[in-house]
Amino acid sequence: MKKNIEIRWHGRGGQGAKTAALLLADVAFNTGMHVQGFPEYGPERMGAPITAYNRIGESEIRVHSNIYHPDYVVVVDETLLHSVDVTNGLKEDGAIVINTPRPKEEILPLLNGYKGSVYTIDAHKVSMETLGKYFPNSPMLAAIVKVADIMDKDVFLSQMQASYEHKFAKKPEVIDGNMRALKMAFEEVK
Amino acid sequence: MSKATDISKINEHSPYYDMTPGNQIYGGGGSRKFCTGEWRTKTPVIDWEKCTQCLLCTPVCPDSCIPVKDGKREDFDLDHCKGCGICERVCSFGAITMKEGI
Amino acid sequence: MAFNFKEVMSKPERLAPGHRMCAGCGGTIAVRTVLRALHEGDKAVIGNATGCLEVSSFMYPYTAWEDSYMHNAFENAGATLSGIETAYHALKKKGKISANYKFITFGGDGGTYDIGLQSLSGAMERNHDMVYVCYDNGAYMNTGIQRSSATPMFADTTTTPVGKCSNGKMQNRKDLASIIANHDIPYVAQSTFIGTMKDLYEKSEKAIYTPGAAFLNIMSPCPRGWRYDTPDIMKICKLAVETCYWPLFEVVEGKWILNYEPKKKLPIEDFLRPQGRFKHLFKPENENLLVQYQEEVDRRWENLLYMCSK
Amino acid sequence: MAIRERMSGNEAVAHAIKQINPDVMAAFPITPSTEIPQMVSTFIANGDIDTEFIPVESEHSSMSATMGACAAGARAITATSSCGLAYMWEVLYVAASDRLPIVMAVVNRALTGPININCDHSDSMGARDAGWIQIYAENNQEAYDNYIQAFRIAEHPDVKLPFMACQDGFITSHAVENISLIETEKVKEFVGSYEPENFLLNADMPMAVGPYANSPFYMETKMNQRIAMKNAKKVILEVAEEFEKISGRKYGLFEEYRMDDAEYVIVIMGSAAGTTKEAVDELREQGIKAGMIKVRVFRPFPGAELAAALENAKGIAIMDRAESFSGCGGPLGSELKAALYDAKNESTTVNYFYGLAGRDYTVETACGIYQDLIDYVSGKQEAEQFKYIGLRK
Repeated sequence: MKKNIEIRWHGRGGQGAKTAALLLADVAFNTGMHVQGFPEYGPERMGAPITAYNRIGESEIRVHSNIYHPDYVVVVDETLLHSVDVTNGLKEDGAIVINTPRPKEEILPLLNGYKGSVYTIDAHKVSMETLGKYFPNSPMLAAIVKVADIMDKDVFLSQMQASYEHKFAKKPEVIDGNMRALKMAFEEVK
Repeated sequence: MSKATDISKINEHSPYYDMTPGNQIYGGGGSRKFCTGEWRTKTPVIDWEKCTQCLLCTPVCPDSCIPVKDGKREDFDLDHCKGCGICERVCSFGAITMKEGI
Repeated sequence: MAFNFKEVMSKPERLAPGHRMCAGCGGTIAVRTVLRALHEGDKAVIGNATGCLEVSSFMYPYTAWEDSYMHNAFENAGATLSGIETAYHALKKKGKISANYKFITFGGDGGTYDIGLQSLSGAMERNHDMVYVCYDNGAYMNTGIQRSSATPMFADTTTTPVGKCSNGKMQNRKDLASIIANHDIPYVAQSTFIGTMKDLYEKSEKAIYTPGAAFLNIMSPCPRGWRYDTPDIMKICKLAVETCYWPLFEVVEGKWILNYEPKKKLPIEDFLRPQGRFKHLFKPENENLLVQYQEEVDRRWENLLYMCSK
Repeated sequence: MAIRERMSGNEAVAHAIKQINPDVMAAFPITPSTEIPQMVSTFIANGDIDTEFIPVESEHSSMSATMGACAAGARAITATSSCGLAYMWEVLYVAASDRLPIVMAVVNRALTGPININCDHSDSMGARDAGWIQIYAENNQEAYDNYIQAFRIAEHPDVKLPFMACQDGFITSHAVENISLIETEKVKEFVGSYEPENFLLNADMPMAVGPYANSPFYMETKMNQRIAMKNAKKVILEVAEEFEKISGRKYGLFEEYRMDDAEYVIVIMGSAAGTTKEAVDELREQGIKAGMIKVRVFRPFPGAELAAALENAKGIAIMDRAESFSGCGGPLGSELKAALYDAKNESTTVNYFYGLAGRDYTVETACGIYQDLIDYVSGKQEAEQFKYIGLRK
């Protein structure tokens, strides 16, 4: 991982982009890093485009502003590509991760000429195959961890196992599926 | 152990540091030290001969000025009676009369 | 417990003299009777909305209250007592206090019917173990007799003055007892001053000792605002009851109970005539207003009888 | 051993409440402080604490009920934001005048007109003259630390004043960050229990609160509140010193950042202070003598102390996150300028209005302000006394 990174998440209200940002903060925190995870708040409800942010670093994070020049962008819902300028301010030496079943060539024209790395993952497929339901959170989380090289895969998986055990203490049956989603996403993101 | 406020030491001449914090007053019923009897222009007088100790005058006094002891009323508390005359009006035996003056 | 007048009168006075209420005030008559219903040995915390009673009974440094007392502001007596009552349970639970306390709040109709209605409604709905007592004198007397939503129809007040184009307050009074009864609290009652005060005393005792929220609405005449001959207060109250202007009733666990039904209902004029605030109604040209008034009293009385399944 | 955790500012305050286990909390939800009573309700529902929660019907009632509980002898708390605080405005004054040591978490949010849920300080600044102690947090760590110190300060016999523990809405209240928590036993020991000498439920001595006070008493009452507020300054420092012993974290009336030889200084409050520190570091690397002061305690206002700390500054930017519509300065600007005047400090001062209703304040914004100061001091630009930044023109 680069020394201190900033990540911007794009999603729609209700899809869990905020939860994913908080989960990322959680898992990074668990490996000893300094973290920040926060959504941009408004009165928007289900379905509206929303933004969430992460700062992850080795030292104390003092800045309390939104992120305008992120190192990474995660797009949880590809339909946003038509309405939101997701690459705005994104550093050229950074990367964007997009949830889509489509090949990269089809996506590139929608990125306003962004010259950095572009990764895609079909979180829908991953989610359906592992969880049987569409929850893009876990796959997108695994994808950004891999792309930004935030931590070692094994460390990530063991941390997430612990985190899910805590989070889903009342419905342990979903833990395995989520773990499978993470593992599969790690392989699928390209 | 908290102590009752000595309100005789709090008046319009006392300096700020003699006042209680938050204007709190400890201990109840301190208003007894304030004589509203001075407001009176008519004064109730009881004729003990006529009084039957029915006590109907007691609960209607707005100023708690008709003390009762062991089921019997005592004389008016003229330190506080404002002379409203309600007691005279409720007395069916004509035992109370309102006299002009204090 | 049967009502023993002599015993009740022998109980210690919990509102000390020396307060600055007007000579002949109905408010303090109400307060004395309510407080007398506290059992000896039980302690109380008294709350008070801003109003005549508050500015006159705790004028620094003189408190007329023998019990602990708190005035906060005009519209928040219900909420303030909610906090005190809750603190009582919290401290008792933690073993920090042991004495038994009762919680009683007094407010005028301004602080109760109007500005304090939200806070009262909240406290009642949360069913705090407290009694809220409204000493209802039917106008904002503290600020100089402005109309309130408790002011009766056609009353002459300083904001509904009688004039060439006005016959006083044009609206009926709000039926607060019924509004509070609809909060479905354990005990609601309406009373005023009659004879030995048995009615008010017994209702106060029930209100205080019924677990949960209770509300008492007590008609408490104001000689200054109503403009009757001050010593006549007991007569005025009796007329209010005998004309069915101010019926005596209770709502116990949702059940409406009529406490007194006049053998011969007196015409409303009998209640209105002694009061200067209704003087204009007795001009010959205003006869129709009296008819209208009687109709309104009748309508409300019929409605009450219906509620009480009479 | 400190506990390494991550949580949002609201979680941090709720956690402190859980550790302190106050007797009574009354609250009404309002964004962005709502999570605090929600979390406390959950703690109660799960039996973690035995606080009595009063779900009141409005903020006016939450403050009123909290006052009643506090006067009754309970340690009583509430939390609010924005219009909720404004709705309490009347009774805030009564709480201070009654000398009730209530602790209220304020999660700062812009006052309505137009309605907006994001951060500025217009709510608590509107209540700045109510007689409450006000302490502002930069991040969730400070929100937690300030909250724990609040009770000791508010309940101190020389103070007995209500306390607003403020933090920036959403910016810290909803941002998850690393935080260092203190063990619950240590917190409990530090905060202690609330044992007022006089209280409504004292069976040995009834108490009357909230009198009508004639003019012969009113000014004297205010003087006593003034003295209590002055005492608070000393107590805040004493409590901070003790707090350092259990936490290792140092607090004062304000924080000086790279002020030793600073010539260009931003004076700011709340979460924007951290962002400003980042700018200071960047400018220092370029050889610019930038410094920052973060005002932590706004009530009592440390005017003389701030003026002393600013003695050698050439250019000072005083940052207000609230308008006061005087046509002149904002709350911090007006008070600090008065303090500088008394100290005969004639440096160039500019009172900036920034970040209203969540308008973002970035490292670049801060750098721009330092550049302004440099230009003003060098005479390259004529200094404006009052300036909106981040405003579209």
